[in-house]
Amino acid sequence: MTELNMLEAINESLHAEMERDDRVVVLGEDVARTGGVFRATEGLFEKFGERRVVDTPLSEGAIVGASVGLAVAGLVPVAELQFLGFAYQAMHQIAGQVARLRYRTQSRFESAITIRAPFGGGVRTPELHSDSLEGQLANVPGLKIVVPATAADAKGLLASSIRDPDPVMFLEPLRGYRGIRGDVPDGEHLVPLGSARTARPGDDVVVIAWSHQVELACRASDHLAEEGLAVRVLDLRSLVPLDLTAIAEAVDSCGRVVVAEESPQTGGFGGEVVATVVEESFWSLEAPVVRVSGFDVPYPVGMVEDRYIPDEDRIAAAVRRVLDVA
Amino acid sequence: MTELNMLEAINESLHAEMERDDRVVVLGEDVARTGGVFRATEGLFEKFGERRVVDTPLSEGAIVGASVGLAVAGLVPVAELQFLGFAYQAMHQIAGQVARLRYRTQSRFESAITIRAPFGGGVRTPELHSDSLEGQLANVPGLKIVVPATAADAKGLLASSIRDPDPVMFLEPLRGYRGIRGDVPDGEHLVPLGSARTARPGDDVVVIAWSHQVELACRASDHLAEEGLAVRVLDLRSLVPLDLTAIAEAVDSCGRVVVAEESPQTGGFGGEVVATVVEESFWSLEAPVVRVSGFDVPYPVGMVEDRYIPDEDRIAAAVRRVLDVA
Amino acid sequence: MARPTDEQRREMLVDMVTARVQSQRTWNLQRQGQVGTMAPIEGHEATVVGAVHALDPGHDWVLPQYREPIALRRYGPEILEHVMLYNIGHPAGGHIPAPIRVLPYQISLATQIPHAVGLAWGLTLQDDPGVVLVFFGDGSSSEGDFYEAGNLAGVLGAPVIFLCVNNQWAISTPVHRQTAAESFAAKAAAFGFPGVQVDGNDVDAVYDAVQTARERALAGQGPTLIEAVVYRLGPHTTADDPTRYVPAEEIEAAQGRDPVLRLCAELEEAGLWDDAVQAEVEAAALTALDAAFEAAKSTPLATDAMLDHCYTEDTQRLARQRAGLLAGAGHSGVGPDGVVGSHA
Amino acid sequence: MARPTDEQRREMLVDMVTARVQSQRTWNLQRQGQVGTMAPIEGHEATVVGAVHALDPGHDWVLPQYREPIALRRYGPEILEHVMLYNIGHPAGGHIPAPIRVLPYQISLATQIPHAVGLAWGLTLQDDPGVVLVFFGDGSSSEGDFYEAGNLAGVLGAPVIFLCVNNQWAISTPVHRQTAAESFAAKAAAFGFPGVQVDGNDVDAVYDAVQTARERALAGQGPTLIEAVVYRLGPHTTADDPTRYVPAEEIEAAQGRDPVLRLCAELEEAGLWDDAVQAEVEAAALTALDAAFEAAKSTPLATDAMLDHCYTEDTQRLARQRAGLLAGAGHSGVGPDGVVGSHA
Ligand SMILES: Cc1ncc(C[n+]2csc(CCOP(=O)(O)OP(=O)(O)O)c2C)c(N)n1
Ligand SMILES: Cc1ncc(C[n+]2csc(CCOP(=O)(O)OP(=O)(O)O)c2C)c(N)n1
Ligand SMILES: [Mg+2]
Ligand SMILES: [Mg+2]
Repeated sequence: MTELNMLEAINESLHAEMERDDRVVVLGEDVARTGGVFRATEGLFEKFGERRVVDTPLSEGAIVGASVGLAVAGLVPVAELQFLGFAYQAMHQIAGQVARLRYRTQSRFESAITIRAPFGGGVRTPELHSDSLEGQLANVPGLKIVVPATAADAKGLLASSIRDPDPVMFLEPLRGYRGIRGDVPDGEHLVPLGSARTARPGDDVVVIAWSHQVELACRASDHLAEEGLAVRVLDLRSLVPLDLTAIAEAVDSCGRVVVAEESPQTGGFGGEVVATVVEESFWSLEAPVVRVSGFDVPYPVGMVEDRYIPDEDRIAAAVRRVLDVA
Repeated sequence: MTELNMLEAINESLHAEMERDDRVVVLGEDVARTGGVFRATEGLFEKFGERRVVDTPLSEGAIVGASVGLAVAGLVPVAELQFLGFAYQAMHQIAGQVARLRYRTQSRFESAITIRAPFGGGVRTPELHSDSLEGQLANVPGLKIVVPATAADAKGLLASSIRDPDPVMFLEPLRGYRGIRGDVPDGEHLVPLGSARTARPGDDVVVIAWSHQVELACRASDHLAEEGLAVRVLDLRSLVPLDLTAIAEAVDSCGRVVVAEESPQTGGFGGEVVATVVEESFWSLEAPVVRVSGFDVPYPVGMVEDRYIPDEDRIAAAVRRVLDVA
Repeated sequence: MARPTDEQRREMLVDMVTARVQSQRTWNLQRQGQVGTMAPIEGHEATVVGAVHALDPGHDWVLPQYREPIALRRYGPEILEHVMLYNIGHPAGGHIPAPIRVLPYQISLATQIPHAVGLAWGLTLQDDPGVVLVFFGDGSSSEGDFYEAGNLAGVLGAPVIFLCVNNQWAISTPVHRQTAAESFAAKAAAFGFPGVQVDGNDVDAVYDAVQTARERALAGQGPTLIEAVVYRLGPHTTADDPTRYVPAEEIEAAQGRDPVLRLCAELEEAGLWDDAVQAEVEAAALTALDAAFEAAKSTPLATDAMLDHCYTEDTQRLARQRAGLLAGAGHSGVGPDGVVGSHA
Repeated sequence: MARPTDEQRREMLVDMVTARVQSQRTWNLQRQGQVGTMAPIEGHEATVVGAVHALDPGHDWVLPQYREPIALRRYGPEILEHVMLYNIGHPAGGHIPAPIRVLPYQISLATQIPHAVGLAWGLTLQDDPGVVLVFFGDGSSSEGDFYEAGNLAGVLGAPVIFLCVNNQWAISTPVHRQTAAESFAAKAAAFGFPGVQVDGNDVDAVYDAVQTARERALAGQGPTLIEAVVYRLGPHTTADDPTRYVPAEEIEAAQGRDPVLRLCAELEEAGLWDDAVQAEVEAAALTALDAAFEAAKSTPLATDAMLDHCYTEDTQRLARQRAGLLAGAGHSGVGPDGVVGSHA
C-alpha cells in the first residue's frame, strides 16, 4: 500500500498497463511531451517513446476517430479528452462509432478503447470544463461508463477498463485529482467493472452516488453519525454496467434513498437510478426517493459554482428529508 | 379543419411562419431545391427564394453553428438535420453553443433557433436514422425538447417553437410523417410548449408517452377498453419544459403508471419520468412504475427492428403487469 | 505511369460489369420489396474497381462509404453475401469475415475517414506493410471528420489514400453548393500532402493514381488525396427522384461518358472483349447475386440476435432484457426475478 | 497597401501598451488569488490591435477566442469591465452591452468560427453593411468547425475575415505537430478564397491585410483567411509551465521580435512616442484596470443569479429549483409544494 492522490494512482496505472501490454498506445492533446495538462500521463513519453505516446493535433473528433482505426488494427488505444465537455466535439465518433464497432461488425472487431476525461466542478474552471455528461453517455449502448471515487479504485478500475475488450468512458473527478488521497495497493490491482462499493455502512438511509459526490456523501454520513444516524453510502463505481443487485440490496436494507449527482437534474443519471430503485425495490421504499443534483442551467462560473454543486449539507438535508417523511 | 398527415402539417406551419415573420430563414441539407428528403420544406424555396431557404454543404456542425450567428444577427433560423442521429455531428454546437447563447451573453442575445429533425424507427432505415436521442438532449439545459404526436400538434407546436425566443429541438416521428393523419385547424394554430395532453381518458392506469409511442399507447388503450379497462394516455408533447402538474394529476388519479419510449432503457428519458412521478406522487402509487422501452443495444437493422420498438402489445402487457401487482 | 496489363484491364471490366449488373438486380429486388433502400453504383464502377485493383488485398485495407461494397469483388466473393445480408436488413450484414481487409458500409458520413488514419497509423506501429484506402463522396468532404482526419494524417505521415468520389451530387446538392474550392483535390493543400484529380471514368487513370499513392505511402512519404471525377448516373438511392433536380442535358452528357461502356469499347477494339463474354459475365454476376441473396435469406436469425455483439458479455440489465425478449413479450419492465414482460 | 496614419499608429500603440500592462496586472491579480486562470496577451498585441483598428466598430463585428478581449479597447471601454467580471468569475462577465459588436470569450475552441459565418451571412440578409472578423489560434484550426465554417463561407461568399493567430503553440503542441500544411494561410485553398500570411508582429502589415480583406468582403468578393505569425511570449495560461516544452533559444529569439517594443521603437524614431508618453499610457491603463476590477467586484450578485438567463421564462422545474435555492438550502429534492430542500 502507498498513499497516493487520484492523479498519481491514474498515472501509476497507465505506466503499469503500458508496461504489461505493448499494444497499449496513449494519444491526445498535450499528453506526450508535457505529460498532460494535469500530468496524468507524466513520464509515459519518456518511458515508452513517441510511437506509443502521441501528442495529436487539437481535434477531439480525430483523436476518437483514429482510436477506432487503431482498435481495428488490433491496438489498445487509451485516448485522453482534455475535459469531458469537449467530448461533444467527438460525440459522433464516441456514440456513433466507438460504441458500435463490435455491434456493427458483429464481433469481427473489438472496440477495446478507453477514453479518459476529467469532469466535475469545484476548481473554478472556464465554461465546459466542469460539465457532468455521464447521464447522456449512459444512454449510448455499447459504452461502459466508469466513475471512480477513490485513488485505489482509480488505479484498479483504470486497469480493468484498459483490459476490457469493450469501450470505456473513464471519467475522472477533476476535484479528486489532488483532493482525494488514499491507500492504493502496490503492484497489480484490478477492480471489476459493474460492482458497486459500500463506502459507508448503515441501515437508516442509503445515499447512492458516484465520483466526487461519494466523498461528499461520506462526509455527510460521518456528520450524521454524530446525530446517531446510520447513513449508508453506495458508490456505484460504474454506471454501465450498473450493479442492480447492490442497489436492490441497499434499498431493501435501508428503505429510504437519496441519489446525489452533480449533473443538471433533468435527464441526469439520477433519474435512471430512481427508476432502477423503483423497479428493483418499490415495496421496500418507505419514503419518496430524493434526488440531490445540480440545477437545470449550464454549469456556472466560478463565483457561484459552490451554490451549484451539491455539497455535504445539501446531501445531509436530503437525508433528513427522507427520514422526516412518514 | 383539414385532414393532414404530420408532414403536411409541418409543411403548412413552415409556410405560415415564414410568411408571418420575414426574419425566419430555413437552412439544411437538401431543404431548398428538392424540398427536403421527406418534402417537409416543399415549396418554401419557390415561395421565399434563395436568400431565405438555403441548401447548405453537408456539415451538421456548420448548419447549427451558422444558426447561432444568424440568431446573433437577429434572424430566426429554422435548421433541419436530415436525421436526428446526425445531431451527434453537431452536438458541440447544439449543447455547447445553441443551448447557451442566452446564458453566456446574459440575455444580450436570444437563441431563437429551432432545429427540426426526424427520429424514431419503424421504416427500415439504415444505421443512425432511427435513433431516439431525446433523453440525452433533455440533459442539456437551455434547450427545449418538443415531441409532437399528432398532426395538429405538429403544426401548433412548430409554430410555437419558431416563435419561442429559446432554442427548440423539434423532433418529428419519422413513422408519423405519413402514418399519422388527423384534423388540423386551419389558419393560425398555436399549442403552448410545456403542456401535456390527455390523449385518452381513464383512471385505472396511465401510460405516459411522447411522439409515436402515443399512437401505440392509444391503440393499446382502445384494445384494453374492450376488456373494460380505462387506460389514460398522457402525451407529454414537450419533455422540456415538462408539465409536472399534468403528470402529478394523472398519477394521482390512476395510481398505476407505465412509461413508454423507444430509446434504449438505460439513460432514456423514461427514467426522468419515473423519477418525476416518484417526486410528485409517490404516495399515490399503488404499484411500481414500469418502463417499456427499446433495448440497451444500438437501434438495430430492418429485419429485427419491430422486435426492438415497443408496440401496442408490449404496452398492453405492461399495463396488465402494473394492474396485476397487489 | 503505372499502366494495368491487358489481363488486369479485362479483370477490371469483369468486376465493373458484374457490379453494375448486380446493382441493377438489387435495385429491382428493392422495387419488389425484397430488399431495403439501396444506393446504385452506376457511374462509379471504374473508380471503385480501378482503385482496388491497384491494391494488394493481402495487405491493404479498404474503407467504403455505402456505394462501393458491391464493387469490391476483388477483395473476396464473400463480400457479395455481406452486401445482400446488409440489403435485407440482417444483423449479420455487418460482418465481413476475417481476413478480408474491408470494413462494412458506413452510413454516418465521413466518420470512416479518421478510422482510416488510425488504422494506417496502427499498421505502421505494427510494422505491417499495408496501406489504407478510404472512399468518401464530394458531399462527405464537407464534414469536419474529413478535414480533421486529413490534417492528422499529414502530421503523422500515415500510409493512407483518401479517395474522394466526386459524382457531382450529394443527394440534391450540386458540387458548386458543396464547396467553392477549385477542386476537391485542391483541399490537400490544407493538409500538406499531394492532391490529384483524375478522370474517374478512366479506369487506367484511377489505377495509376492509386498505384502511385500506394507506392508513396509504402515508401514512408505519407498520404495522398485523390479526387476521382465521375457522374452519378442513377438516383441517389431507391428513395430519391433526381428528375426534381438533375438537369436533363447534364445526365445525358454524362451517359456519353459511361465508364463501363468506355472500357467495354476499348477492350472490344483491342480484341479482349465481345458480346459473348459480356453475356457470360452478366449471367455469372446474376447467378452469384441470386445465390448470395438466397444465402442471405436463409441465414438463421435468432430471436435475440439483435442483442448480440453489443457488449462482450451482457450487462446485468441487458441479460434481463434478453430474458424478457426470449420470454416472448418484449421487455415491458424489469422484475426482480430477472424476467421481464412475462406477465403478458 | 493601406497604411495607417501616424495618428492611427499612435493610437494602436496606446492600445497595445494598454493591453500588455493590463494583462500583466491581471496576471499578478491571479497570482494573488484575486482572479481565476487567465491567458496572457504578450506577443499578440500587434495582431489584435492592428486588426480591430482596420475595422469600423459601428458596423463590423469581432468574435474573439479567449486571448483577445483585453486588447479590444477600440470597441469600447466597457469591454474592460466585461474582462474583469469574466476574470473574477461573475456571471455578468458574459454580458457585453449593446451596441458593442463583440461577442464574449469563447472557450470551446473553434466553435465561434461557424458563428462568424452565420453572423456575416445574417448581415447580408439584412443589408447591414458590416463584416465579421473572427480570431482563432493555430491549434483551433485543427477543429472540424474551422474547416466546416471556411467551406460554408466560401460557398455563401459571406463577408467574413478568418484571422488565425499562429503563435506557434497550442498549449505544449508546436505548430509542426499541429499541421503539415505549408502554412495556415495555405488552408484557404480548401475553401476557394484567398489566404494570406502576414507578420503578426508588424501592426501595419496586419492593419493592411485586414483592410484589404474588409474591402473585398464589402465589395461582395467574399471571405479571406489571414494568418498572423506571432510568438506566444508568455505561458499558455497562469496554469501552465512552458519551461517544460518551449526551447529557451526560441523564446529568446522571439523576444527580439516583441511587437510592442518594435512599434515603440518605430514611433520613438518618428518622434511620436517617448518615455513620458509611455509612462502616462501605462499609468492610465492601470488606473482603468483597477477601476474595472473594483467595479467588477462590487457588481451585485443575487443568490439565484446563476439561474437567470437560461430560459426566457423559468420552466416549472427550474422555478422550483430557484425557490429551493432561495429557501436557503440548495435543492435537495422537489416537493409538490414547489419548495425544495426546505426541510434542512
Ligand atoms: C453525417 C451524415 N449526415 C447526413 C446524412 C444523410 N445523407 C446520406 S447520403 C447523403 C449525401 C452524400 O453525398 P456524397 O458524400 O457526395 O456521396 P454520394 O451519395 O454522392 O455517393 C446525405 C446527406 C448521413 N448519412 N450522414
Ligand atoms: C474544443 C476544445 N478542446 C480543447 C480545449 C482545451 N484547450 C484550451 S486552450 C488550448 C490550446 C489552444 O491553442 P490555440 O488555438 O493555438 O490558441 P492559443 O492558446 O495558442 O492562443 C486547448 C487545447 C478547449 N478549450 N476546447
Ligand atoms: Mg456525391
Ligand atoms: Mg496557438
